[in-house]
Amino acid sequence: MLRIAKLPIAVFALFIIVFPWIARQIPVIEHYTNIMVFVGIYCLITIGLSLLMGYAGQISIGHAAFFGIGAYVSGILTAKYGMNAWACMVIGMAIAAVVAALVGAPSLKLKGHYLAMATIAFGIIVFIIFNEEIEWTGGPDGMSGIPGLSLFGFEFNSVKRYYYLVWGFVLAVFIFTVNVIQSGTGRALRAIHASEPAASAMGVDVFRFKILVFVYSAVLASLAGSFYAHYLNFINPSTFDLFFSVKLLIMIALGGMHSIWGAIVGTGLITFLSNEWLRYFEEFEIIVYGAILLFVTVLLPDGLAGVPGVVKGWFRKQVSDER
Amino acid sequence: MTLKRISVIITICFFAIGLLVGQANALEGSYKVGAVFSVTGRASFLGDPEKKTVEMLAEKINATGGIKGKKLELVIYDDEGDATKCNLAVEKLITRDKVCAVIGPSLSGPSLAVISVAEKYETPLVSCAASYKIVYDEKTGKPYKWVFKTPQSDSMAVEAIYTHLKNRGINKIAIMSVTSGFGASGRSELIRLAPEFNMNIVADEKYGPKDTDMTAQLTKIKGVAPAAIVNWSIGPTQVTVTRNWRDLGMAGITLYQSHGFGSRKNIELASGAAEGVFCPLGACNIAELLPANHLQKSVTMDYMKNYMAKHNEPLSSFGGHSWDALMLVVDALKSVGCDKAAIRNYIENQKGFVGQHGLFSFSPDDHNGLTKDAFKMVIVKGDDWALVD
Amino acid sequence: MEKITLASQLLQYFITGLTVGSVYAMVAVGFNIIYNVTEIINFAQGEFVMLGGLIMVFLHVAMGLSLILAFPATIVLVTLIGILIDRLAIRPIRCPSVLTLIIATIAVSIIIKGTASFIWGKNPFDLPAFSGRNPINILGAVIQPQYFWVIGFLVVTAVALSIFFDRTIMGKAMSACADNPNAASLVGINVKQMVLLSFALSAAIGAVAGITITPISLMEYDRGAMLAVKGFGAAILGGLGSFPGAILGGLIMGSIESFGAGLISSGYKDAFALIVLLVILFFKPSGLMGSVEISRIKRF
Amino acid sequence: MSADIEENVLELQGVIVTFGGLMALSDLNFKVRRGTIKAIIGPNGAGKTTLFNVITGSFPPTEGTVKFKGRPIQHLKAHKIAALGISRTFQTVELFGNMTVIENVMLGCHTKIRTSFMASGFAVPQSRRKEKQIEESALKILKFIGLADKFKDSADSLPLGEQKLLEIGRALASEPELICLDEPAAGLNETETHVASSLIKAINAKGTTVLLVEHDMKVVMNISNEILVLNYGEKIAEGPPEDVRNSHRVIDAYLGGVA
Repeated sequence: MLRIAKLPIAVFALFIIVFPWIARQIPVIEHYTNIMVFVGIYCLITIGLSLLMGYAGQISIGHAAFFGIGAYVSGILTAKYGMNAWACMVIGMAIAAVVAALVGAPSLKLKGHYLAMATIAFGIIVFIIFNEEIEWTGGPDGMSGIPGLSLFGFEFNSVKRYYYLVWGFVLAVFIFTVNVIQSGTGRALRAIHASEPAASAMGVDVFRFKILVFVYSAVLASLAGSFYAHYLNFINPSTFDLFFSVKLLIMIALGGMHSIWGAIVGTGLITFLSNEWLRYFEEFEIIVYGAILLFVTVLLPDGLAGVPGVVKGWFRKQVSDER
Repeated sequence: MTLKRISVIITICFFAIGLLVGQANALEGSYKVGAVFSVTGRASFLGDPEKKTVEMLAEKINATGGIKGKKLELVIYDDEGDATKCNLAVEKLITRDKVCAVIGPSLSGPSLAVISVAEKYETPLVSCAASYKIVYDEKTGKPYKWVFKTPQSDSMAVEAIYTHLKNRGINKIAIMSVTSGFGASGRSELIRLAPEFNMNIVADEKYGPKDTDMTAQLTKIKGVAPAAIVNWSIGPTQVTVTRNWRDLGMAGITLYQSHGFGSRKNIELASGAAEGVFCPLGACNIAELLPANHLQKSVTMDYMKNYMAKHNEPLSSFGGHSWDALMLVVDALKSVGCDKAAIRNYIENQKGFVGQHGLFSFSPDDHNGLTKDAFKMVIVKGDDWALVD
Repeated sequence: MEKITLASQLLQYFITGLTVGSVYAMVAVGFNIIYNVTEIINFAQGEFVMLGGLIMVFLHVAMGLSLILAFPATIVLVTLIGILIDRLAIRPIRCPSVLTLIIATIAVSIIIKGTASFIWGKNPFDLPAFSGRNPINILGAVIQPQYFWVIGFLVVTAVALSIFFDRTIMGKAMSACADNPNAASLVGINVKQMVLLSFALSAAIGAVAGITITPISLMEYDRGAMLAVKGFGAAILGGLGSFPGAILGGLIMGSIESFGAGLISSGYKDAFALIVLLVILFFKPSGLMGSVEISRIKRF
Repeated sequence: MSADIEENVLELQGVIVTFGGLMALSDLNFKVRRGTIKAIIGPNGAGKTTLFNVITGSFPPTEGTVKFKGRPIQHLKAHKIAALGISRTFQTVELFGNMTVIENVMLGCHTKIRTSFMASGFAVPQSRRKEKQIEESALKILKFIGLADKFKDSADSLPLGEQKLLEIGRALASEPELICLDEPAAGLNETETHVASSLIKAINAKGTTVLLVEHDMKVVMNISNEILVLNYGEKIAEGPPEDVRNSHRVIDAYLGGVA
């Protein structure tokens, strides 16, 4: 059975809770908490995408657009109209859901590379709109002056506070998604991935489920976008370009398509690699980044989530060798 | 199986190495200055010369005794033109590397994204990006307390061009811009200042930063027959525009380029097509043309010679911005040492500082310190610039 | 200065569209060659174009090789890189899923881009036009001679490919692989060799596109990605796997961009091309000339 | 008329399917009586699988009507038809290889018990109860098809014979009134074939109508009440096994195909 055990989730939650404390003890990694905020924000997107791509088997290279929709809705409504940030977050998610349903309905009938191209096209179109509608979005220069988040007078104005806010949401979304995966819905999604004709012959409304999960992942991306905007107090279109969508794809593939854990590990690894660990290669950073990516795809086709399986494999092999 | 095993071990090692490498190795008795440039990525044409310039400067300063006997230690990060990365880098410079001040970032977007960081940690930041928004808080109508910038605002370049147009009696113009921050910012200033100079913009065309051909946009402009075209872009597109403009036989419509055109490399790449193109440039691009008694003559000549000797490539205007930013900070360090508040106050009260792009005079209401005199109009003649008066 | 007539303007847009579209078409053809044999979309396809341009600049401008020599030499070098990619990145992947292969090609494109920026730096480079830069005036539209070279090479490529696939044993073997790799290997065709050949061929075509476009638009290390996206769009628009479709798709994309920029809004010109692409996909999910049957056989 | 509906679970009237000018089924008429096992036989390419695809809604017929319990269903999507009570297996096994044996059967229950996306995400008690219920009924079915001890295995890891059984089990999970089995014995050895045919009989004994495509004549003759013979998309014979066995046209079609 595909049961995600409670223990790993508890360990994971504990790790998240103590991480800022550990980081503070070691000066070299003190700023890691800040990076972890972004890891959390990206995790919100990749968890949803993992459900869409890993479980339902529908590729999307356009989720940067939903990330951007959340960010811009929050940014515009709070900075220009002074609306309540949490309300804007919900409005952003609603808009993302509507857009996802409108775009998903015709797109998700496409398959494979055609679906990939359709989502790429959608992502680029939204990116162009962010660039061109200068009156609303500030154009390529971006928009600043987006206020931070606060709740009942409690301001999320330090890295640590925002960290706990974001990761609290990540944990909630994670558990929600795991529950979905373990329910009939998750089974239906995996069935669609394995064989669409068989799934529909078993009574699964393939089209409805595809749209449902597409909308869900879009809503999560929008939520992440709102968090991003309120954290950085600034957004510009280049954050939401095609390359970010590709990066999301890489995060999931690197972590392992078929596991939500994979999405989290992959997101963490890529975020730390590209923002921190590869800095020491300077000019060669991009080459090393590409090499690691190639290395992992060549040697670990199942991604990092496949590592425990590989490790188990050694032990089994060793045991059988000893016999 | 063994290959897989190795790969797993290496992956785990990456996490481990990540934790261990890059110990903060603060040199005793040195001044740390942080820098964030777009060394790679979409704005590498900015970050690359900027980084080369400050490295060259630091080398020279340290070779000639440092700052009051202390070494200048530069910590340079690459933001790849990305706001997120830039935010992380600046936060890291301040909290982990504990720098006295930060120079950069190269682009306006990332600069706007780190204002809040500089303000939060009360650390002086001297941006190398042009947008006036960097030093203008819309809420208060005053500059942000801790943020400065060295490049001329786009409005100054626009004013220089419009003044020149006006003097030539031209008021029917077309504008073209690249859809990046640089182009969009220039475009909005061109539109904003047009009424003030009685300019009538009859066409407003755009193109992407990776576009291969702008014939369509220029053909459209040809159709409305303006007296001049003002093009606002950086990178290869401005060369393509120049060539297409020449090919389409539009030499009768004068082409004005932005200050982004400020590298002789562009004249060379245009292979003859740039003849007669006007553009406003800062002093450092035209060092040889300056009269001997010009205040900036020696600093600009110096910089140009050293840079070209070391890197064997023509100077661009962008390296000059990081020159100005670093030397402003160094000047402050010389006087007040590594005291963030004192550095800020020192720069804010700096008057008549001789930089690459002009004479900087800051004030509590002006954190840029330049006026439109910082730009000189030049025209392309042969394979070089010539001053226009 | 006289005003340009609307007719001349339209002609100008059309010719510009054809030229830009020819480059997209060549990239799209490159996508198709590899896709047909392997089901992979090779996202490093745009990098071949970039490499073609920059290596040509190196051989022709820096080394002083004549055009006649530098042209084939560049193609050979880029082809070798294409072969290397197959040997070092694609073949070692065991039991590959399509997505794994796509990620691998993205990784390759990142490595190539990084290496190119290391070798050539970040500045753009120019290449002298093949037959000078004196524009030709046709009915009020002005055309660079280089445009004819670009369009001409697309025609040459198309003709050469159709001869290759229809008339030569090697080409027929490759088409067989495309139709059914299992059956092909049963009748003694070395599928691995065919995969290698497909990478070599599409690298060569990418190089041709790069060499011919550089005199018009310059070339720098990070131009590849955008060309890859546009070329992929063209391939999808025409129908994956179809060569006439790829050429048609490329020319349509180029023309829409050009006319869109000239007649409607230059800021949204890329969006127009993509919207047309989406609308066509929604009504014809396998592209203009793609075959439904083939897209069913393919895994992805 | 109402007796007719009671009597006939499935009725096809003038069904025509063409693929780009190629006639796959031409003017097909037949009925399936409630509680029977009806077999469809015919040489390769006779249109048997096409017929199944039309009945179960994979694609609509070019012309004609398909009635299930008197209600036209030819315009319905596959999942709607499944929900009405028609279930199927596939000629080439289409199990969900990425899921376990029991999960495959549990998915089959999809039409019976559903939980909403939100309810399952928040793991409300009701959705957990439903999940438990589904698991229990899936286990019951696994016991019935004799795979209960392998419930945790990956569906991919089963031998072909058991995969075929599992596919039948999955089709049963929706408690269909009509189950369409596409070559349940293809590729099976003698013992496995025997297991499969007894299973089909047992299913039928529980009151489920069975529509069967099969090449193995022994199985067909053994278990079916009625046989329909197709050749090039046309019905060439229909009736009880012994009648069909002696039909000249059938012998011609088969032998002619061989000769």
